[in-house]
Amino acid sequence: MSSVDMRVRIGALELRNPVMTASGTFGSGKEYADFFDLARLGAVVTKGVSLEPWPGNPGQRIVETPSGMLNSIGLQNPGVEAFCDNDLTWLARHDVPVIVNVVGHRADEYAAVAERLEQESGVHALEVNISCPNVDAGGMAFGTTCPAAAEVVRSVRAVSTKTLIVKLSPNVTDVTEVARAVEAEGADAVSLINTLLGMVIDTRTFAPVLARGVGGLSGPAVRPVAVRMVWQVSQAVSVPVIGMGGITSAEDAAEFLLAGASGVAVGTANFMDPTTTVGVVDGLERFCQERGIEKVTDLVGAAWKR
Amino acid sequence: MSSVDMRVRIGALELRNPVMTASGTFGSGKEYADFFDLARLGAVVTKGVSLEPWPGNPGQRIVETPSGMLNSIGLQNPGVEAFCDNDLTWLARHDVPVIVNVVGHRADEYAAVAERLEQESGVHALEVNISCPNVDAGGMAFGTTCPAAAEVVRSVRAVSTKTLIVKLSPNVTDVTEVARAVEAEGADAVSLINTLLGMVIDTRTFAPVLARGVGGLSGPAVRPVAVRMVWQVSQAVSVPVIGMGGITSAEDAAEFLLAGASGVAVGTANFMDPTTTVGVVDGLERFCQERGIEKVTDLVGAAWKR
Amino acid sequence: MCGHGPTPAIEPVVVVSNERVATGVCRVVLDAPRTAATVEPGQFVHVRIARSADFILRRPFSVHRARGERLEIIYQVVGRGTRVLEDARPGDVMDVLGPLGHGWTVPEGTTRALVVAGGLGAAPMGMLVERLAEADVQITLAQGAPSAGRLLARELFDSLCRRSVVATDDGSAGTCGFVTVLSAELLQRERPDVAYVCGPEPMQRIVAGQCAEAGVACQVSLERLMACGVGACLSCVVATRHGQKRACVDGPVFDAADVVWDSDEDPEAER
Amino acid sequence: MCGHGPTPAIEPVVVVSNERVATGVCRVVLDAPRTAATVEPGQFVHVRIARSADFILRRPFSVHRARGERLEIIYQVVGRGTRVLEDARPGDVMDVLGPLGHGWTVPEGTTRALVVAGGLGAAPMGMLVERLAEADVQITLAQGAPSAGRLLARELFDSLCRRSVVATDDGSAGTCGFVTVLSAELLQRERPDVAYVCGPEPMQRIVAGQCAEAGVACQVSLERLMACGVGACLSCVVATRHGQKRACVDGPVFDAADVVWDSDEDPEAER
Ligand SMILES: Cc1cc2nc3c(=O)[nH]c(=O)nc-3n(C[C@H](O)[C@H](O)[C@H](O)COP(=O)(O)OP(=O)(O)OC[C@H]3O[C@@H](n4cnc5c(N)ncnc54)[C@H](O)[C@@H]3O)c2cc1C
Ligand SMILES: Cc1cc2nc3c(=O)[nH]c(=O)nc-3n(C[C@H](O)[C@H](O)[C@H](O)COP(=O)(O)OP(=O)(O)OC[C@H]3O[C@@H](n4cnc5c(N)ncnc54)[C@H](O)[C@@H]3O)c2cc1C
Ligand SMILES: Cc1cc2nc3c(=O)[nH]c(=O)nc-3n(C[C@H](O)[C@H](O)[C@H](O)COP(=O)(O)O)c2cc1C
Ligand SMILES: Cc1cc2nc3c(=O)[nH]c(=O)nc-3n(C[C@H](O)[C@H](O)[C@H](O)COP(=O)(O)O)c2cc1C
Ligand code: FES
Ligand code: FES
Repeated sequence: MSSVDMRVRIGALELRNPVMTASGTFGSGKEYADFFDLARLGAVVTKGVSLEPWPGNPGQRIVETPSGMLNSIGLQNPGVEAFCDNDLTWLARHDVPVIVNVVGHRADEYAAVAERLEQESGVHALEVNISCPNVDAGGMAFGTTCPAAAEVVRSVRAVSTKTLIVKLSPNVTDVTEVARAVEAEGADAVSLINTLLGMVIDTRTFAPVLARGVGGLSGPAVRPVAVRMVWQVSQAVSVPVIGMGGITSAEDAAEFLLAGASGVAVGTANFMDPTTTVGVVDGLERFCQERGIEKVTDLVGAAWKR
Repeated sequence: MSSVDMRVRIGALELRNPVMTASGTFGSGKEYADFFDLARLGAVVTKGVSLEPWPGNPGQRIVETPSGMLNSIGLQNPGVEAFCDNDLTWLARHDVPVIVNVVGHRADEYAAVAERLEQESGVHALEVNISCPNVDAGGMAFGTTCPAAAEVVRSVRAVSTKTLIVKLSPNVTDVTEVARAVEAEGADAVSLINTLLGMVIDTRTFAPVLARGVGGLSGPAVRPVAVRMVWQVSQAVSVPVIGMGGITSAEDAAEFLLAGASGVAVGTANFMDPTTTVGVVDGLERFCQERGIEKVTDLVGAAWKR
Repeated sequence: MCGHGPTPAIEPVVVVSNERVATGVCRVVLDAPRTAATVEPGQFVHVRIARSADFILRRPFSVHRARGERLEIIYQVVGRGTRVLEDARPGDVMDVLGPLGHGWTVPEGTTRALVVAGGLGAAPMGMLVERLAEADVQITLAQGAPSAGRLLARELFDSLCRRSVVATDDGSAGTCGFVTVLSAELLQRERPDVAYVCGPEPMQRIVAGQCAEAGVACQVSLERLMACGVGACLSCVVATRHGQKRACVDGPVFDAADVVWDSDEDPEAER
Repeated sequence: MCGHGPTPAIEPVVVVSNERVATGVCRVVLDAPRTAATVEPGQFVHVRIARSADFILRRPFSVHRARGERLEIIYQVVGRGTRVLEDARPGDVMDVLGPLGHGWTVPEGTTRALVVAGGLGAAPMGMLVERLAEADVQITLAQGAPSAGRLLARELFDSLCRRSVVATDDGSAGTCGFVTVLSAELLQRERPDVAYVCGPEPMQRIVAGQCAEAGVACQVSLERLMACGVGACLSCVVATRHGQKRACVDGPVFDAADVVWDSDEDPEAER
């Protein structure tokens, strides 16, 4: 069968295929390099990196839910310096674009991380995770109000020339509003969805299972919500959309592309099968071949471009 | 074992136990009366009833998703007159409180339905479903903005002396805001969650599976989101909360009570097993007995009342 | 004679056998005394294939035959649920909700009936031809399938029908072409009192049209995606001249003259 | 001797046998040539028990023994996953991710070892006592369980340990009381070079304290809820004197002196 052009473009960045890893589910790639060649991926998206080391949340951090899981890892990470020394150095030896997920509690913290990463040629794009609690605004996530989201993006954009992806929260009334707000501030792409806020209560102890109470819901359970939001956002903005939420197979990934995503990321499914991402890459190529589709980009938004 | 006091109070209404049916999943009860005695239930909540007959949505109306389903029934119903003649008359012959789910496209439509039902002694409470598209405000659901939600509740409250339950949408940034807004307008209770907006795209046809595109996600997949919202809302308002979203068993129901719900409703699970509700009633009683809990109300909010 | 059975119930059932009967099609026999004793031709059961939480919905299947305490279902393996069903082994336990729905009716004074089955449309015809044969109705049956290997229940049909003809898309058995060619001819030639039709919806629409033209009463069995199966959820509506009806309780069998056919291309048509 | 095995891989495995060995506890034997050949004592496998979409997470289990091409796992039936595992029949196929984690280490010059196992803590001790016996280390083993019927792997332990004693909560076998009474006494009396401990976390904390007091090197095997099992997700962290470590790659076996014990009541303690 003829080969399919699998390349996609996210801002200035050309990826060899649309399949990435979802932040926080793939470490910095090292842990999965035993299972396949990372160069097979469109990009590696790292876990969230903050200015200073973050300890993460206490206690029980995960719980399984019907077709999903909650996590309350709390963005544990060693801070941007240690990240550059260890993870980036290791990743630089691999032929795969690196997208660094950036986190902070205040807009200036995000900017400081972006500034530090600006010097690193091994960083190909930033994914600004605006789902962290906004300390200045009382703990509500940046990603849930347009002004706060815009402020974070503005301050990062001011110091970074790298491709800027903004990761949107699904815990909002109208995700297109936030998407438009960050596009207006110069985001080169948006990615969605981050996790839905959820809770499980232990009926033996009568207390929430997670030490923090609430956690983030991910996995196949959330896929219909994610597809709906990708469909909405991709029609509301003109920058590319990276879709994620419950992708386990090439069919699932195709659903996101058809909904309007230019790229996809695999998260929770890595836990079940560490080779999920490469399976999605191969499966997507076959999906196109079987239908005589020459470029994977022909799938993008096909469900609404009629 | 000693018997458990299973009674709960929702506004002026005393229910013999906390277990209800979720609107739209139980018809008006008739269809399930073959399987058990409706008098076993805390209450029957009917499907949505509008002023005039509504035809509902075209085409494929449901699709299965991981641990959930999407529906786009579109509130098909014969209108309040036919509802009173047929469904209410039938229900009046059963010893079970009746809660009528009320829908409309404008605030005055809701009020007109409430007014018509005011004369019916067989109606014990209204559940005002503010998740319908608000025609006057361009189609965004009433339940997603506080002013629109407040307006609907105000206009219904003005004409109705019945116990008023307001059913909240989960598709909002901060569900406690809407809850407080409707409480301020005189709601006697709130119920949540209605369905999450979702979409499934058919990878064979490249089009959304549901004729309407988006649909409402329900079932176990959404349970962690529902429990989280019940936990939040029950701490934010002082009226009782009725919790629902993915309840399939007594354990699931207990989770909602512990999170702060005074009553629960079973929806999607009725489709898998028509006797789910009575199983939940019996199971909840056993749950209390096994733990030496004398009143089911002792469970309410136990996860945060410490 | 009425198409409605007694009140439905949940019945735990045991798999007696489960085997392939045609390309991509299997027959499962279930030990289901209550349902087997009460089901009427054209009714269906709503099967809980697996208990895992990701099977939110039951799957509806027509009862092909009911013999003694046993139900026979003929099913095509098309998706997640039927793939799990295919793996069921004798002794496995599942449960059925049934009998459900409004089945075929035999109008007073019927002496000649035409049965038209396309693909899996043969499934609900088993009990029907048995019932018709018992009532001494002369049956002509026209069956269509993609190829000879996918014809179903030939033995039963051949033994009970006065005449039994087939059409295959590839000509590997009987007439080459669609079953609607056979039905057109048979309606003209035999002038039956009533026609019973099941298969892909476009095929049912065509045969219904042929019957209307020929002035022959026609009953069709329509498929809809079903959640509750008992009339509560309105996921299965069919547009009729008397308003929207529920396929699960008002159908699946409808008087073809009542049905308002969907003029849009039916997405299920491919099956 | 190092507790790390070779790089992990996904290996499809076939169930050879699966049977109850104690009240609420089963042993499954898996045909898993690659993993069986490479696993080190104290390592674990991450098992994909079922393929259905509602099993989002694998389940971690210590390798009890590895013999030829086969892995033995001893597991307690506690929840959804282990209930499904309990139903697995010979011939069923699943897959394991493994071998994973950092297992037991035998310090240079060890001649006497104390093994302390509480409840399912006996599971990771099978390969350990085999390895110690091979290295001619004299083993004393103290095992605790709620009752006689829940003691595990007695035959193996009795045959390889110089001394093997038990304690049960109800006194139905051995000493009546907790295994920590035995360990306190044995540490004083035998002065082992090293102690290996696995069981409920509060019990491990107590034995670790006894070892610290007695000046005996102590290794503990800690359980955490695990998503990835390979070090990527940080769901399994353990507080240590050298910062937060991941139980799945830096453990499950830790030097007890490094562990910062959780002073709060451990919710897993009930098990
Ligand atoms: C009254 C009635 C009788 C039927 N009788 C038979 C029969 O005798 N033999 C047979 O092979 N098939 C029959 N069908 C179709 C059968 O229900 C579907 O093929 C089956 O549910 C597909 O399940 P799946 O999980 O394998 O497919 P999936 O596509 O994975 O199913 C997903 C969902 O779609 C539903 N679904 C998919 N296709 C259909 C369909 N065509 N009609 C209704 N629901 C569907 C399933 O119930 C499930 O909810 C009948 C359908 C109805 C409504
Ligand atoms: C390194 C390691 C080795 C283990 N070895 C054994 C063993 O040899 N024998 C044995 O019986 N058990 C062992 N366990 C515990 C075992 O993993 C759990 O009992 C099992 O996962 C429970 O699964 P479930 O679906 O039945 O329970 P559920 O409570 O339904 O499980 C839900 C989730 O919780 C996880 N989980 C539940 N309890 C535990 C636990 N105590 N530790 C880790 N994850 C848990 C499951 O992986 C799953 O993600 C080990 C745990 C770890 C971390
Ligand atoms: C354990 C875990 C950790 C995560 N950490 C991060 C993170 O550091 N930064 C971030 O932007 N998203 C994080 N996420 C969210 C995922 O990147 C992804 O958006 C979400 O899980 C939905 O995709 P999935 O269903 O495929 O997992 C995390 C998710 C999980 C499950
Ligand atoms: C088929 C279907 C129809 C529904 N119709 C209504 C309705 O008419 N009015 C309403 O307020 N909610 C309606 N709902 C939402 C349910 O009442 C409930 O809030 C939701 O499904 C979550 O509960 P569950 O997960 O137990 O189903 C409907 C849900 C389903 C699945
Ligand atoms: S399937 Fe629910 S009304 Fe027909
Ligand atoms: S289980 Fe993922 S880091 Fe340990």
